[in-house]
Amino acid sequence: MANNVDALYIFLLTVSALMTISIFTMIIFFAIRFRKRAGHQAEQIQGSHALEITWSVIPFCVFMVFFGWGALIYFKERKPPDNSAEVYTVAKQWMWKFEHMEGQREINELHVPVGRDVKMIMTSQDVIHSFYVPAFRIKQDVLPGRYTVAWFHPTKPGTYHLFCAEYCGTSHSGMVGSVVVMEPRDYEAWMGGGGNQPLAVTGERLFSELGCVTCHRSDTQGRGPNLVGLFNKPVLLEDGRTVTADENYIRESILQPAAKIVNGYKPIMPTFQGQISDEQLNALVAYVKSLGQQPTGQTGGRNMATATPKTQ
Amino acid sequence: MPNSPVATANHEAHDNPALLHHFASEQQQKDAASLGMWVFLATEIMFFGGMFCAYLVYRYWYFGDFGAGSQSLNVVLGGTNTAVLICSSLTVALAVRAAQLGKQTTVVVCLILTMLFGVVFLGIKGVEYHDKFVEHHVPGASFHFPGHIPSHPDIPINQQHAQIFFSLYFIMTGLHALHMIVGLGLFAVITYYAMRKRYGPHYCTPVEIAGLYWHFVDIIWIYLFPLLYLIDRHK
Amino acid sequence: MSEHVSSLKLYIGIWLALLAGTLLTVIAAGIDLGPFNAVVALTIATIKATLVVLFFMHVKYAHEKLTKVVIISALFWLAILLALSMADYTTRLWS
Amino acid sequence: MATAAVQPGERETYLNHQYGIKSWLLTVDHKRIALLYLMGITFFFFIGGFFALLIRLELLTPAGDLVQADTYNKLFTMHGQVMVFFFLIPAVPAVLGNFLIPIMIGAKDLAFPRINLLSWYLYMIGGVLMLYTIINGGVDTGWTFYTPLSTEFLNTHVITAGLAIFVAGFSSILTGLNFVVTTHRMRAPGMTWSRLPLFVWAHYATSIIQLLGTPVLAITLLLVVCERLFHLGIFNPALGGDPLLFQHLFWFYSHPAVYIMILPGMGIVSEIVCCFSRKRIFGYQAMALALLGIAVVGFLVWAHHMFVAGISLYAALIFSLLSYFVAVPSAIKVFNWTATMYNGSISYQTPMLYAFGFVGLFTIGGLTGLFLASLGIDVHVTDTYFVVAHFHYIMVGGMVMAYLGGMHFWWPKISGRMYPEGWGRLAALLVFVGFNLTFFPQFILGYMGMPRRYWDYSHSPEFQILNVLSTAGATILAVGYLLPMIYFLWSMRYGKPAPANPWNAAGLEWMVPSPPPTFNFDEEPVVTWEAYNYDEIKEEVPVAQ
Repeated sequence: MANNVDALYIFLLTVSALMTISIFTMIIFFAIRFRKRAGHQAEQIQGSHALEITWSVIPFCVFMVFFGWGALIYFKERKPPDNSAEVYTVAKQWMWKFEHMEGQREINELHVPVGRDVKMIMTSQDVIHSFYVPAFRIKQDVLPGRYTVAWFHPTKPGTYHLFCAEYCGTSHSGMVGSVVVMEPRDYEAWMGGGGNQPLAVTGERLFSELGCVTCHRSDTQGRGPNLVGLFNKPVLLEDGRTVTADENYIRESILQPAAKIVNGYKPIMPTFQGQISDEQLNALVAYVKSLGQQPTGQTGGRNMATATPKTQ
Repeated sequence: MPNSPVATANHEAHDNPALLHHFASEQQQKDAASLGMWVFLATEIMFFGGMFCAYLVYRYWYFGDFGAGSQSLNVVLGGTNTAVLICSSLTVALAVRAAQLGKQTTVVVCLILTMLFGVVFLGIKGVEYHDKFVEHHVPGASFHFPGHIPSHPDIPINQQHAQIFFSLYFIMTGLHALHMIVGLGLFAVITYYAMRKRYGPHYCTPVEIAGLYWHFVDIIWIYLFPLLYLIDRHK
Repeated sequence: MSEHVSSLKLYIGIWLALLAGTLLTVIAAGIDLGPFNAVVALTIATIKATLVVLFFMHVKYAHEKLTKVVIISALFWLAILLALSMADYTTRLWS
Repeated sequence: MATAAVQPGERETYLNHQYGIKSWLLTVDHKRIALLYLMGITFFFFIGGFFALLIRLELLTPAGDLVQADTYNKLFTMHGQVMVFFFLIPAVPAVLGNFLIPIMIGAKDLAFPRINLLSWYLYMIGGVLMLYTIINGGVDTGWTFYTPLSTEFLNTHVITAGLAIFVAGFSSILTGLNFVVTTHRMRAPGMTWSRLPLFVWAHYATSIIQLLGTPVLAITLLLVVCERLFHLGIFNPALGGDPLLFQHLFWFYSHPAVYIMILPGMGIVSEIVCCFSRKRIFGYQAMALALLGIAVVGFLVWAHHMFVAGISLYAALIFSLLSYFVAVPSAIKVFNWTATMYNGSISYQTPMLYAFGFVGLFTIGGLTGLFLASLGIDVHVTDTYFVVAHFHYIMVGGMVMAYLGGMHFWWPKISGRMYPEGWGRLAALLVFVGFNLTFFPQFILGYMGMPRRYWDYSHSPEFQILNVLSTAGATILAVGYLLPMIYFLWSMRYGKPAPANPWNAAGLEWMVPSPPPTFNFDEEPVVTWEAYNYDEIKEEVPVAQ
């Protein structure tokens, strides 16, 4: 991604430099060539429609190239690959909290293996922050009350700056950290240190502790919709709309169950707003997503390592 | 606009005391004033436009809760108020007409009627606000809005979303009421001058442009009424 | 320019039409038209507003186009604000 | 009834026809109101500049060692708010526009002189509120007031700052209203639309933006104040609101606000380039249309400030595309200024030096804007020093250069005195060099990834060299700005008396004496010539002394 952005940047830089230099040269040339001197009179010119059209249309065409190329990159940036490693991120004044699918938790430091797509699923506990890793050329605001998503593909081991790029109060400039990209083997070693419970397993435990499991059963008999295979699938709502069951949909359905009623079900689910923490919510979302990856209907999927690309 | 020409040493006074020094003719002055008011109304459209934008977004998101909030408003009082405001618009239009025709007494009577309608409107609005206050429908710590959303008897109202509806209701109608109060002030001044027979066929610009303002305030209400009072009423 | 003075009859007629529109919009709100309830309500409101602008505010008799240009510009800008904002809100759920 | 205070033998001008503080504070003369504005605007420019210098000093070293983090946050917030709302937006329209528009179109005054005075008082009330905010401990929301930070999480003076800008906004609206009506209704006989100087066209376009954009900012700030007072939830996600709605409404005004700042500058530069090239403007129609085009299309692009904020993918695509549309009229203007110089007879007085600077810096600022409109690059460089550099190139490199150029160009008309040409050229050079040294390194810093609004960058010492350069540049810039202030004041007493037309320039304002009489024209002028009729003026620009 960084290479793509840099390529476009260099292209833009070249075109702009050419335009700047030609305009500057003309101004300086005119200023000297047509300076006030005896015997020289200014020639009055009204203008020229042909010229006006030329220097509107040609720049416009160049601009459209800028637009198209930029849009292509942006499109890619907004679409995380299907089988990325997922990192749930909670930002707060003034720190970054990360949780890997395997259950490792980190603060202000994010370890990832080289060569693996990483998808950040981020939310904020207070104000707007922004997840910015200059080396990867990515930035995404992190909003309270919903998920935003960013992804990157680290290609070189090393330690990279992580900044908060949206002004967030007193210690905004202290809300920095690093992304540590490791060789897969080092990463395994670092991972193995924990003995953590995978996030989806935590979610599964919560799922039964909170009583979700009594209605959301894995057969068709439940009073709530069956969540198996739900993730990333279209859902027909009672009011006739169809929405995609992405992370934000699952999140909203837990916090505000009445907001989007699935066709054929009654709005009987109580709200969990204010009753579970952002971390617990992330675990539940991770669990529901793990169900989506198992068409057979077993629960408790491990992690993304076993995921198969979805065809949809 | 009150008029007192700026008399200056090097500037001859015009025949018409209402003609300001920097205008060449009465027509120019009148056209400037009228255009000024229209341009001002354009800015007012954008001022309320920001609110309409917020309203549109949240109505789109929280339609059910907006419906519930809407149904708790008193449509009889709201409808009556709409009628009252339409009547006041008529009396303003008649005041302008009377001024154009030079009927001094009619101008004063129509303006007083207009202000009367305006006060009635604000009074009814006050009653509505009072009801909302008593019912704890005013956003804030004591906000409480139990019930179910209209199209779904089994979905309880989301308190936060309903609070956004009532916030918008109070801010939009509150700003509208503030405009009414400003209008009443304008008309009070104009009535004072009208009683002194200031306005006639040759000069009635202040009545006209204050009238434009008042009609605009009426139009805002013409939209506020269905948008706030009549959401999902049939359920 | 000679000042246009509308007849009393016209004013009363417009006034009655506005009152009728108010009544109509309340009645229409009581009938289930699905999404068309909002359309009907806004159409009636717009007709009422147009009547006020054209006759009470004398735009129909304005001696130059400028007033109309001002009104249309303001509405156009309002449309920009609403349409482009909603371009974001209505497409957030697409993926 | 004031008595004329003119000494025997002296010509009566707007400056001497009455004396006393009351004759200024209650004046309805557009020229006197312009001078009142000039004082307020200069005052706030130096307040904002002082904050800027403190910011640059803090960034001299990576560690946060000069001021506390909270203080730093207040400094950049108040620098932004003071500069944007109390200097950049009112500066050219309220000073030069106010002074010149009636004279340029052959009118005795603006259409609503009393509203003009009211709008100065509103500006001052807003300014006093802003000063109250500053003195009482300041505000640290960032000039953008982003919610929910500003509404729920800070305990500084957000409400007074918001109200200050709210009130100043109405001043801006009333100024715009006055200009629009004046341009439509007060033109002298023969002054058709196609004969208007581009300065007037530029202010007309600016006024449209002020009129249709500012009310949206007003209502938005009002909502922020309500949110802070009553916690309604309209912009607070914890209560079901959407913080992005705030950003939409805020940028709906605040992006076009950039054009409020730059369009009048473009008007000034058109006047200066024509005069010092002794030429008609190249492509008058295209120039006037481009001004209106920018004013309209400028309203369609606001969400390019929000590409990473969480708006939908499709909205981002639309806004990116539309952003390029606004670049076309801007490009047309640059090309036309350049073409105007072709085969002219160019002299290099101070105003022309500023005009050169404007065209160059605006070109760079505009082209870097294309980087930001390009989605892929914006993701990387938004909210970094790249953006900071970009908008300073437009606002300081563009608008302030034009403002200074305009002040030099019309200073003889305003004050009746010539400024010292040598010092003027020196200051112009200092401003140009200082400006580039301050802001060019910030483009590089931005691409390297330095986020804006950072008080402490000790984690990234590699940013220091460029920051030191930037601070050094800011010092030069400060000197460059202080110089004109000093010699303008000096010239009011010691400057050579200015003739009516010191540049042999075209335009009605040069046909009245310097300084103009109270009512501008003894007789209503009748215009029979096109704008920039330099073919009919045979004299060249006099040689500077």
